[in-house]
Amino acid sequence: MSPTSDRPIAPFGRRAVPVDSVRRIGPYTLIEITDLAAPTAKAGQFHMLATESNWGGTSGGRPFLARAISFISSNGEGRFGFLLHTVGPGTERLADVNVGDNLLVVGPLGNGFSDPSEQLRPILIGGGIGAAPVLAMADQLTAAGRDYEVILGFRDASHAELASERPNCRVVTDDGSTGRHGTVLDELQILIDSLEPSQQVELLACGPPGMLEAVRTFASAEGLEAQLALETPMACGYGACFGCVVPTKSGYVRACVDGPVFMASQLDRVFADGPL
Amino acid sequence: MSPTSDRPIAPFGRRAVPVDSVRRIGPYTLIEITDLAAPTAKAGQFHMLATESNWGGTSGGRPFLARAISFISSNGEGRFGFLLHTVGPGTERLADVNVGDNLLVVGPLGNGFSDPSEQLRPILIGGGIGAAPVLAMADQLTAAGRDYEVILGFRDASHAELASERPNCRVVTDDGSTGRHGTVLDELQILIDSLEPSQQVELLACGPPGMLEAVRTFASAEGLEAQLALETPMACGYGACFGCVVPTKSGYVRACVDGPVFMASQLDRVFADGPL
Amino acid sequence: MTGNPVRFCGLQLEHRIINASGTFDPIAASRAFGNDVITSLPFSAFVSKTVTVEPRQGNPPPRLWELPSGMMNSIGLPNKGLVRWVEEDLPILSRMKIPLIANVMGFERDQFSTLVEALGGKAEISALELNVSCPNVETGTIIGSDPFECGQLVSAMRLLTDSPLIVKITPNASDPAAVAISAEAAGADAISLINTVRGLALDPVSRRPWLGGRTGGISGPAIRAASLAQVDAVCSQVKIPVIAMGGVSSGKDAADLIDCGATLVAVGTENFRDPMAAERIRTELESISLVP
Amino acid sequence: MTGNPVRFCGLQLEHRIINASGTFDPIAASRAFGNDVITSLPFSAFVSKTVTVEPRQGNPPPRLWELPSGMMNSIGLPNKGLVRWVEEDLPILSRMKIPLIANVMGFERDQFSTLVEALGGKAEISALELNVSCPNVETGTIIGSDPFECGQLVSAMRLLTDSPLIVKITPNASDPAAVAISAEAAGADAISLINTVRGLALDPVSRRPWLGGRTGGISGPAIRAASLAQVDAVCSQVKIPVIAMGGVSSGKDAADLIDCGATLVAVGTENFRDPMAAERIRTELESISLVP
Ligand SMILES: Cc1cc2nc3c(=O)[nH]c(=O)nc-3n(C[C@H](O)[C@H](O)[C@H](O)COP(=O)(O)OP(=O)(O)OC[C@H]3O[C@@H](n4cnc5c(N)ncnc54)[C@H](O)[C@@H]3O)c2cc1C
Ligand SMILES: Cc1cc2nc3c(=O)[nH]c(=O)nc-3n(C[C@H](O)[C@H](O)[C@H](O)COP(=O)(O)OP(=O)(O)OC[C@H]3O[C@@H](n4cnc5c(N)ncnc54)[C@H](O)[C@@H]3O)c2cc1C
Ligand SMILES: Cc1cc2nc3c(=O)[nH]c(=O)nc-3n(C[C@H](O)[C@H](O)[C@H](O)COP(=O)(O)O)c2cc1C
Ligand SMILES: Cc1cc2nc3c(=O)[nH]c(=O)nc-3n(C[C@H](O)[C@H](O)[C@H](O)COP(=O)(O)O)c2cc1C
Ligand code: FES
Ligand code: FES
Repeated sequence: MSPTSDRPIAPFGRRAVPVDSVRRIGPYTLIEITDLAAPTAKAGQFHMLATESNWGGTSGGRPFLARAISFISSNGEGRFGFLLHTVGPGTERLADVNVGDNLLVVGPLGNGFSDPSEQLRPILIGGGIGAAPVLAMADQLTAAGRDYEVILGFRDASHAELASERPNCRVVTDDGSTGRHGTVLDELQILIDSLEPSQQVELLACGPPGMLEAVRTFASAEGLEAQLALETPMACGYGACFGCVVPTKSGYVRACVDGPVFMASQLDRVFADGPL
Repeated sequence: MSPTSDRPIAPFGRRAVPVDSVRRIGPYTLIEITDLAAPTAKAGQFHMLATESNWGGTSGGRPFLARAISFISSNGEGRFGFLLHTVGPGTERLADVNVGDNLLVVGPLGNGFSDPSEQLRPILIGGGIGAAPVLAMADQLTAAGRDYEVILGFRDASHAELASERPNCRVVTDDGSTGRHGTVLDELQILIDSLEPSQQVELLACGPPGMLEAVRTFASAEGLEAQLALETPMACGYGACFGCVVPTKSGYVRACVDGPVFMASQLDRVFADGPL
Repeated sequence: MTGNPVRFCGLQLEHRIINASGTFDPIAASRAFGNDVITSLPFSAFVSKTVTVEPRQGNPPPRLWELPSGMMNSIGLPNKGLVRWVEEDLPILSRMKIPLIANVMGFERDQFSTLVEALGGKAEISALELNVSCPNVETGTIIGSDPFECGQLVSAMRLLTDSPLIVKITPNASDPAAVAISAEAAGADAISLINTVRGLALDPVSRRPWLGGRTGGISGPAIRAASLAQVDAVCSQVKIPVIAMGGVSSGKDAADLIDCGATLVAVGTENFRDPMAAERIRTELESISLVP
Repeated sequence: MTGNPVRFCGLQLEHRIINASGTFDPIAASRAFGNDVITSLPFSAFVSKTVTVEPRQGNPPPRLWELPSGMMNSIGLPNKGLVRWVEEDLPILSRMKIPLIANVMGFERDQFSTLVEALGGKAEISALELNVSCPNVETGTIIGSDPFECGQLVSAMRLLTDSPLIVKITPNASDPAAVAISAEAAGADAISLINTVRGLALDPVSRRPWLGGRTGGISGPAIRAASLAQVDAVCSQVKIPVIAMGGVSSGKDAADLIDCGATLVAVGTENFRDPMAAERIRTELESISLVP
């Protein structure tokens, strides 16, 4: 089921790891840790994160469970960067840490992106906070000496500040306040049209369900390979609870152990959380 | 039932009040707020305090309820000092505030100490954290131009640092590391022996149940007036829950509205919380 | 829309938020916050603490235990007893500007009858709430968890009064909706739920039960989701109005209960954390658009 | 003392901490944490997720909802079904160094029989846990909340196997102790409790039930005090050993349950927050001196 089976093995159990740095990037917060117990992780993998103190008190007893967060950067020696988009009590508390505070960490978990085959030119597509694993993948491809394209879509210029951290990203915004005015799909079409017809591509995408569904439909219509990193609420992150399932062509599968990266061809449609 | 009925009226409801200062005194923490909505309060009254943020997250969902805390100082213009002895998640969180953090405050509540009659010389007795309302009462008596004695008992010299904040306290410690080696009762006996026989006294005490019970027994044996400020866990602080009752000669009464200060003569014994 | 008056058992109430029995004492509150409290309660109706025929001291302390996101109490229904409550408290409570609902409990059928007959006719009292969390002294069954027992009791009380009868059922039942259905069939005018959930805590030091009453009742946010499920189940099975409660601490919580079919929402434990919580909850509720 | 081996249903277990059914999957965990996990679980026995006769997909997502100090799930018992579980999972699980308890559930008596007959005899399986939280398809009663129904089922299963039979009862019952007594009388070897508490949550946006299965089961610290009360009630009424669970997240929580009479303590939701939670809980438990 998983695109790759050579996944890194996480230490069994949860560990306390201090926060090294905290930085705001537009509306996002980037926090970094050095987790010497961690193996070298693959882009698209994630960690289950909680804070050691004051987890649960901000908003009436929540957050209670740890939160799944992909890393945006890793140096292979235990340094991980996590980019946070605050949408509720868990991400708010995580974004509120100070240098020296301990995070409680389980991971890296999940399958991560597969290495795109040498014949295909990888096009990385990130929407909003979905840029995090995509940028981690960009670094991984750079390190592997691969060429690739990155398309990042944001709501507005403030969110798009993230893109200015990295060279050569094609940026689009919903409101046109920076980059091209439009969607990542518009940009993808422009990019593909600009490539030589013989150039085959593979899409690697992470973002909101609507965007991923558009990428899936596009890939399916064009007959392209596409890896989609899904986001769905998780309780455990390691296959224990069966809470994170997503519908696939072969039934409900756990996004935490069989994903979060799925081949677009495995899915009939991208599941959006919330009541059906 | 209450020693006094001219109690200050608290604003109806809970309000957010910023912390002005935080200072450690030995193992205790002194926090100060300026609460312009508060009426002039009487020593021995208390507030229900919680923090606006991170109330509930430190230790598995607790603290949930606000905590009853007597003031150690008040300037009559809304400035209140609270002395904290950390014994669990509530007092830990309160002692962990920073200047500028908001407290959620209800109060002042309860009856407070009655003014000792002019004929009697007040002897104030505080044990451990029980020193807080006793020192507030000392200030109140000073302001009223009254003479009085203060006996403070502590575990050791570190706790007794509190006494050095105030002049003319008679200090005893359990381990003799500072002040006289012994109990507040020993000191009380010495003090009374040193007074002219004609000098009648009134005791005003706050401290652990064992100490208060000793004061009660002493007062009863010697035929002395004694006001005892009891501590018992409270859920609401304003008579709503009936959770804070203490056994008195006239049955169970609510410590928050009929106390926390009781005449020793109202009690058969001082109730110590915990399973009977 | 929720700020608009709402009809409940023939009463016109200003809004949907009332108090839960035993979680607000206007007389004590007026000692702490001044006499104006009596006429400025944040509730649209006031439910008294449970009144019994005989005076009760209540359970020995300790009576409180804090829980993750909640609390447990073993208060044990202390009250002055019917006679003194009518003489001493009722005149003060009748100064309130909102309808008074008297919550009563008997330890046997006859006691319920005494209470209903004595209070049902009073002009100061707009409705009676029967607290049926007590065991039937003959059968040992908790009346509120057994549909048959509960129906029997309500039928008998229905004959004694024309006052609206609200039956407050317990969550410690296999099928609360069955109890509600039975109460409705027997002539109840409304159902109120949930009462506290049975719990236990041990003293960390002595390792024996902490509460003087041994077990206690859990309240607060910890029981909110359980309450919502029971309210939903009851509302889908009965036509009479429902007063819903259990862990309400925000307008969102109140809206959830109303969307599941409740007519009124009662605030309990949250009053302890903020005496004016009900006002905040009502304001928050008004900003939420409910399912039409 | 608690670190010492403990006897349970004829098994010699290394310590008192096991997992709660459906809250740990050693096969999935070995994909995340490596194959050593299978042989180094922090439990003294392993309870499988519920196995049913037919394969089940489980409930549609969303399946999770976070609560104050807890969570709610509507997983819906997804599993491979009896045949594939025996073929595919059992060989892997039998590599564990600890006894395996198979948790099973049927939607009718015959299905329970099929499961018990198929698994009861297996050498790899040390005991069977009957999950009786399902409704009797004929009567509609939830078997686990009705003493009579539960007794009937256990009597029937008792005839089919010599394997220890553990009956896992539901907290959503008026009188869990009565159900436990009935299970004991019918020949159960142990009782396990509590399963999750029924709850409901609405989507803040659509205002409709959030969970794909509509209602869910509450677990975690929010149900701890309710669990302790039920475990206490059951332990005081039955002689057979009890596996206690519900919100255990510390050694203190485990000690409370043991002091109320439990033989084993199962860790559920806390596994999600820390895959090695059981090890910490066991260590903390060992430092607490239990009531002798
Ligand atoms: C593999 C993976 C990788 C991820 N990577 C990142 C990342 O790199 N950076 C990042 O910022 N985020 C990431 N996420 C998303 C992140 O995990 C969620 O945003 C986070 O869990 C939200 O928690 P919260 O407490 O902040 O918000 P919540 O309050 O949990 O709200 C989030 C959504 O959950 C729903 N919700 C509301 N209340 C509840 C409730 N009581 N219980 C359950 N659901 C509720 C609502 O739909 C709400 O919009 C990732 C998720 C996955 C699965
Ligand atoms: C009128 C009054 C005035 C007071 N003034 C002061 C003051 O000026 N300064 C000050 O520091 N303190 C004061 N106190 C005491 C203070 O209110 C308590 O120490 C505080 O409530 C303890 O809360 P906690 O969370 O820190 O500790 P908790 O964890 O609540 O522990 C305190 C004790 O409660 C018991 N306990 C443990 N767990 C629980 C639980 N889950 N639920 C219930 N009880 C539990 C135990 O016996 C424990 O020793 C006063 C109390 C009263 C009534
Ligand atoms: C301290 C306390 C005392 C209570 N006393 C009564 C009572 O006298 N009669 C009654 O019917 N319910 C009583 N209850 C139950 C509440 O009315 C309510 O049903 C329950 O607390 C759930 O609501 P909550 O979670 O908002 O508190 C009491 C609850 C508490 C916490
Ligand atoms: C996600 C999840 C899945 C569960 N699956 C099962 C199951 O398959 N069979 C079962 O008998 N109990 C199941 N349970 C109930 C647990 O075994 C346990 O009884 C309950 O969660 C209470 O313990 P806790 O509070 O420690 O989680 C499940 C609980 C959770 C949270
Ligand atoms: S998050 Fe628990 S199984 Fe995936
Ligand atoms: S603390 Fe609630 S009545 Fe005293």
